[in-house]
Amino acid sequence: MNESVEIVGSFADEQACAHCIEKLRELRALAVRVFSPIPSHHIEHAIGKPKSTVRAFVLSGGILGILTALALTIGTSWEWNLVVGGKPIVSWPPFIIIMFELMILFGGISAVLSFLFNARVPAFEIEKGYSSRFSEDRFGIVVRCAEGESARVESILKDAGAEEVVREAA
Amino acid sequence: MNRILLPLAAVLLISGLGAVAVSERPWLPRNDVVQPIPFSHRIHAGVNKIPCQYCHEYARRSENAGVPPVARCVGCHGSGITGGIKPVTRAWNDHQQPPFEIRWNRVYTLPDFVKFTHRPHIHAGLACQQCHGPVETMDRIVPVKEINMGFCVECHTQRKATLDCVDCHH
Amino acid sequence: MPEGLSRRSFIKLAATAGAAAAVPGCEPASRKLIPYVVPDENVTPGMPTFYASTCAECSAGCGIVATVREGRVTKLEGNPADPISAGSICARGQAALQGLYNPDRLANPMVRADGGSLTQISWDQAIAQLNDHLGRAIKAGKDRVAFLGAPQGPAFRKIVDAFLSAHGSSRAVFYEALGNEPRRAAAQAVFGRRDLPVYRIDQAQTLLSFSSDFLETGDSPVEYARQFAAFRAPRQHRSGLDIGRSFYVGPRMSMTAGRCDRWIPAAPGDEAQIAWSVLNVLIAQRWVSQNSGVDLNALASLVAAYDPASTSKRTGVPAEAITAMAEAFGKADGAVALAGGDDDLLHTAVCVLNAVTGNVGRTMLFLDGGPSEAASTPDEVAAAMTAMREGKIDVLVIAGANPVFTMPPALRAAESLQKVPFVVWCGGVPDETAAMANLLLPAHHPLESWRDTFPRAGVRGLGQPVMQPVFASRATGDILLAAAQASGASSLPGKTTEEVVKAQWLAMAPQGGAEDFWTTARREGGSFSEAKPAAVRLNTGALRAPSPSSSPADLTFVTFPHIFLGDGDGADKPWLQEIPEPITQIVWDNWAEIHPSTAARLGVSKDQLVELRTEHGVITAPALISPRVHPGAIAVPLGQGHRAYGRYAKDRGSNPWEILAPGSLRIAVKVNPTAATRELITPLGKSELMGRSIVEAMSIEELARGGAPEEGPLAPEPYEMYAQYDYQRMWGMTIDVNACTGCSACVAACYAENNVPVVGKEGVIRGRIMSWIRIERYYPEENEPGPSVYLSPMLCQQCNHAPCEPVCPVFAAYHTKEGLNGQVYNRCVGTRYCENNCPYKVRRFNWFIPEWPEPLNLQLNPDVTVRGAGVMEKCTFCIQRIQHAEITARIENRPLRDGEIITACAQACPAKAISFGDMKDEQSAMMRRRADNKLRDYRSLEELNTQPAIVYLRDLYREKGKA
Amino acid sequence: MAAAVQDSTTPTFRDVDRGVLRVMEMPGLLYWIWVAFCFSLVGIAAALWTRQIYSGLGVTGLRQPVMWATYITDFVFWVGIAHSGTLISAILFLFRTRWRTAVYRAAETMTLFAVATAGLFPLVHLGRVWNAYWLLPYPNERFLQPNFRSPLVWDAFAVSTYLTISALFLFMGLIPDVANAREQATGWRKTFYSILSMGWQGTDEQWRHYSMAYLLLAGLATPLVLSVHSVVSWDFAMAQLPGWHSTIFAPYFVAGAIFSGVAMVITLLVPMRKWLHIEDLLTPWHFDNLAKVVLLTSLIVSYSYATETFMTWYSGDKIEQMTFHMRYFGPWGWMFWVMVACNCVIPLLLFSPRIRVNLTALWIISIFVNIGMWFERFVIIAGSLAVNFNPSQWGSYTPSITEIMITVGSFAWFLGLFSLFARFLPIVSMTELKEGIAWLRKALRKDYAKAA
Repeated sequence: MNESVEIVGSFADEQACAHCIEKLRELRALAVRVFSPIPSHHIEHAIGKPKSTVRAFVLSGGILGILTALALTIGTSWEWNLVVGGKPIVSWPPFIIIMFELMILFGGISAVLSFLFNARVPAFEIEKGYSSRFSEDRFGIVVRCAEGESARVESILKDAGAEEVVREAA
Repeated sequence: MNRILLPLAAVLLISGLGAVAVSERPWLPRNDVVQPIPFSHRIHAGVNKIPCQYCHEYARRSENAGVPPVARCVGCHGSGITGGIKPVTRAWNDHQQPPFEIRWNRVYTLPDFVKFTHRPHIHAGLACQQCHGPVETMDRIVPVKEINMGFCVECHTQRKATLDCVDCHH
Repeated sequence: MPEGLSRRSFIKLAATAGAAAAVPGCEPASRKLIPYVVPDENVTPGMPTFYASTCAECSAGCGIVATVREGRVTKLEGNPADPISAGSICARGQAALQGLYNPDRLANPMVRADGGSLTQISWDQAIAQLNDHLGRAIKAGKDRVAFLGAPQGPAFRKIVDAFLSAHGSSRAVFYEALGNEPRRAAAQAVFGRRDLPVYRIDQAQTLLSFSSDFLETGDSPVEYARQFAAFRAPRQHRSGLDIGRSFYVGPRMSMTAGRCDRWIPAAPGDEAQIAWSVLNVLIAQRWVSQNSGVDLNALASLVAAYDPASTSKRTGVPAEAITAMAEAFGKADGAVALAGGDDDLLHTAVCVLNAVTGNVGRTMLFLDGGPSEAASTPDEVAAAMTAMREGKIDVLVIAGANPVFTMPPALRAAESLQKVPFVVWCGGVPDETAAMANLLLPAHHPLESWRDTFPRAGVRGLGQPVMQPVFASRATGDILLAAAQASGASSLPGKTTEEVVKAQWLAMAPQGGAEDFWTTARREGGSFSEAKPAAVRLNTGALRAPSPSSSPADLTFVTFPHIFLGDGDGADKPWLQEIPEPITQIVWDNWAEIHPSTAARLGVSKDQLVELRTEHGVITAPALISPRVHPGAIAVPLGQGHRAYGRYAKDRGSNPWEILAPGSLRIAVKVNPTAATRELITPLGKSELMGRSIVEAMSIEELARGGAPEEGPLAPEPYEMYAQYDYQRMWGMTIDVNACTGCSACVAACYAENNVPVVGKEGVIRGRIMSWIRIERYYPEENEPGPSVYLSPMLCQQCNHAPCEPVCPVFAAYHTKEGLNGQVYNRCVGTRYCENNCPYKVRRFNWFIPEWPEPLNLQLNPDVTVRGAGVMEKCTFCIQRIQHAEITARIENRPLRDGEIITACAQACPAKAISFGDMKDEQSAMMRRRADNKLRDYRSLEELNTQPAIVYLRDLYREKGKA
Repeated sequence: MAAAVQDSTTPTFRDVDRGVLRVMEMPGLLYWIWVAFCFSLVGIAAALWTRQIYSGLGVTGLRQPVMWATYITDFVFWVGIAHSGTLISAILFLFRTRWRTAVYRAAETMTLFAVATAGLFPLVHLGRVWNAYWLLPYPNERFLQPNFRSPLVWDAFAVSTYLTISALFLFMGLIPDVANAREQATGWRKTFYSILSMGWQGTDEQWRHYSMAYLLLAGLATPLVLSVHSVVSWDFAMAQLPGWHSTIFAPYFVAGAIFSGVAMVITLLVPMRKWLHIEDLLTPWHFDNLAKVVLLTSLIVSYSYATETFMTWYSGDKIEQMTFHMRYFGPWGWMFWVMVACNCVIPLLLFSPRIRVNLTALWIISIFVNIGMWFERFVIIAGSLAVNFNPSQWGSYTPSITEIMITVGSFAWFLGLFSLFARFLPIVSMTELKEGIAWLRKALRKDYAKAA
């Protein structure tokens, strides 16, 4: 077996980067990861991964919020059965407000938590191929390939407009 | 990062809990109360089986159970304060001549906003021990339970007694 | 009070018990328990004990019952056995407690050095000094010792006489600032007897009051308020359903005038002419009693000059009003005319009015066997003052009177006292007179001492101490008796006041039953029996008519006793200072009522200080521009203007006594506006009802017709979204606004019962008055039918659909199982949302930590939480009383009885305008009162559908032109 | 950089970074004096609050019947201010509005600090603040929980949710920017940004979840922002007090909130743009759009005033009519007319496109709007309370020095926090500016670039 290497190509242009990813995909070369300073639909589209599962977390968080609010409002009302203003003990219309607020609160917290969980943040290690410029103004593509294929990948990257191509040990 | 944050959080939590634990909550019963006379409830109520309300005579007809008047002590202990069966006294004969006031220290206190009254509780057939613990086994009175609202409410709920806030808080 | 308990330990005990109540909020209760040495069988710690006694706040002599908790009196209520109070006392009576616990009371004997500074001395030293001076005075000759003080009952009089005779003197001066001399003189002239009549207003159908503020001050406000309520209650008369017809003729619309059907403004001093004019019409129209025995012909010539037309011309009072009064008075089946003030001709006229219509013996009664005259005559007083100035008196003992404050300048009280070498002052809060005394002795408060009262025939009150003294004081009687004994008196009526009082009572006892009689008297608070009216005859020969004269062109200064402060002795009590005067609603100050036209003429604007100058002196007072005073009068209430008398009274307002002539509360005055202003303080916002149904009234004619026609179709009931709760009970009230006089006894009672703090003038200015119940005072808008003034108690309505409850985030406001709007103070976090949402604005917020300067805190009711800062509080229908009664009923294994629980306000109401009971019990007196007055019932702001538990009964007025 | 404006390819990503990161360099003495000034005012306010807690609410001018006044006005004012931030960052995000990119971070920051300021006022106003936690449910031996029927509990939930969500939202938005800043920073700042950026590297996997989470947060924040001010308005609308009890309050208050909030954004951004030299990032194009929002909401607010007046007249309710009569012509009538002038009349100037890009004029107008909106809340809250159902209990109110200083302190607190943020965290979102760099370029080329 050949040694595996990672080849990092950095792009100045978002579009060029996206094209390159598409090309790599056509060639079934594995783009391990893409770095970008901005959220890019082009790149995301080019990578073609499914939509984030954060959605499911937020939905369940929201529902959990509603249920919590229901339990909280009704449950606590039953604890003392205090009559106020001649209204029923379980006067549900105002409880909707609490349900709504907790839905938002739980939904929002689960959005953030599920993002942290899914995106593996906080990340304590620097990903291979990361360069500080990828947080600034450069787009980076990291391709893992066998030692032997590296030349071909490098040329694809260069052809696509990479300013710089670096090879790193995997 | 965790090396900084986690200990910080731990320190905050511990100091918070510590503050609550150390802070004086003056309405709590105290078990460090030393009385001016080493009076033993064990001997009086336990060994000699004197009924509680023989001394705490107001319990059934008043708010307060009442501390027995000195005359009640003298009734058993002989006509002169120091005659008859000589009670163990401390700093008594030396300093003051009767009649004098005995400054008993309160063991159970309730805040002003709790209008507890003994009267209905005695008439409801509650044993004194229900709240005050096995007094007849104690030399020095030590509260067995924190008399807080939860304590009252639990019993009131069980016995279907009043649960109206203003019945006690007015 | 147990014998073995020393005073010191009592105070400690009281402090222990009081400490819990005195410390607001979450502070720990006292940590010490001090048992009795010997238990008192009558006292159960933690439970109230009741003692009957008598009220000494005014001369009416109401019987009271004092509630004593752990040895300290916490509440005073009327003694139901006493025919005068009949179970209720006025605001001043309620506030007697604050005289007892006044923080400024003299705590120890003091002696004044030559330089004027006071030094504390022991009682032994004080007594020695007193005896020394008395001894020297005896040696100096006869009548060198004098006593000056208020009448304090027959037993006390005996003691004073004994004291003086032991020192070879007879100079006893019983001085009353507001005496009854003109009435006595009139009675003497007309009926040949000097005693004061009693009135039965409830037996009358028509009442004429000539400047008599009988509902506020005077003989017996509590009794007359009760009678007046009966008088005003709708009854079947010959002419159909009607209420008593009442007219008030006088220079200002007092509370009494406001409660009469019609206030007829009259210039000060014109009342007598108007009364004579009424008499003129009565005789001319033959609206007189055939068997009154009055020589009508003689009278006719006397009143000839007073035909309504010319009287009207002279006084400006419409002739129609005079005829209307005469017609109502003469045609009534029972009528009464009352007079106030000091015009003996007016008093004479009133006697004649009552006599010619056959009402003497019916509504105006002279009773035989009444008390002898308690007060000295003005001449005697003046003579005594002169004697002082002439240096004829060496030792003067003053007790219960404040001559330096209340004597008009002509009597030169201060100068007279200065001329007396040794002035001994016995009393509570050192006043202006004490400031001139050489020896100041702390005297017992009436609630701490034995005494008796004899207000009228058939009523003898026994006053007993209801608690141990608060300070190191002694009973004045005891001081006098001890001094007499030290001076070697041989025959004293007793060694102590108690002995004298007891001896007095044992002497009244029936044969063989002396001890029983004494015990009963102590339990009942006196001995009460029916007195028969005496037969009296009018002596026309001695009558004198006033000379027909026009109203004076000059302004007349009119002063009158303040409903709460009286002649000034109520000024040291913060409750009385803080409860708004019912009509003006002013607190902590006095004022000068000026008619708008007069004000415009003088160039005086609101709150501007005006200088009132008479030949005797000058005072200033802030102007209250009001159309409710005659344009010819400037009215200033008495009571304020103290230069001493404790922190609550000192340096407030001005003292009208300073510009009066002796024997009259009216005098010609020059008014000069000054450049300064002083804002008059009132908790009142607006006086206009703006058509809102907060207080309602209907005319008696409308009531007689069967009520108001329905105002169009109402939305179909029920106005409910939810099912009603099934409450165990629903406490409710019925308040008869028609009976309410506005006297504010309920307000004072609430202050006492519920530990309501006083906020002071500064607090009221800043809108922080704390009263849970107040008298709503509104004026009807011009040309709008209605009573002269709306006066109605406003307290928490305990709404079934309370707007305050659902907005509380922490359930501090909630509805109890007994239908009350509960307020849990310790749960309150102080969002104040409840008060925002309360349409009645009856909730009160504690802006600061409330303070009760010691020993005022001893008055606090231990059954009621003292609220701390940041807590909302309000009326809960005296939940502590409800709770107490419910527990008792449960222990006794019986249902609650109707009437067993009575709130402090309902208890205090002299007119019994407030009834309290269970709305679920249709048979309760409260619900029956509602049912019986269906046509009059209304709920305050009913359209909000808050469903108040308080149902008011409309005030009744007479339609214009029918009064 | 000014010279580069002509170039169609500038600003570049680099220019954006440089523009923003330069702001985050160590500030000078003047800045620290300003911050110290702000926090010393906060200190005075805190001392006065401490005294108020110690001696009671009597130190305020509050009284019967005006139980709520300055503090609650401040509360509603600050909650209102908060709203525009969320509007710009969340609602306009969902609508993909182009001009939001440069202003949203500042607006969002303002939201967070405004809510944090607003959140203090319910505490400041409480009689017994040490028991404030009773408004939230927590297990306790008394089994006592808050009353969920009370609008104040809704408030507690809504405001704390709002605070949490806007903090999270701001924090989420900051992550890529802080990561960017991390790469440039040195010393303690590097540690600080490293912690804050949580190891963000901008990988495709991170972006995939990030974008979704951010989108959903925006989606949640949108109804939240509408609900929060509705709930705040129900504090009044749920009471039956004339002048408060009105069904139009929720939309009326939300519009007012956005109105005042956007005005506050302008108030903050105009001087900030100048002092921080970010003229190339915040262009008149942005302000033009902000001004249009102010104008729109001003018209809505004016319409609400008219509706309120009409309904009062039309209802025939005498008591309500009296309240409004007093509001217009009573002793506090001048406040109402100040409010009308500031909220309804002066913003009409914004119909002029030239005034919209005249930043000085815009700034002055925005100040007027802030004043007007404060008075609006005061007129509604204290003005209605003073004229309640029971005329005998009518009363006036004058704020005490405590209330005035705490109000001033709240502004200082807000400005101080904002100033700290502006110099230590990216006050303009680099990521989003870069994302929409084409629009920024266009904006800089536009005519009104000259107007600046």
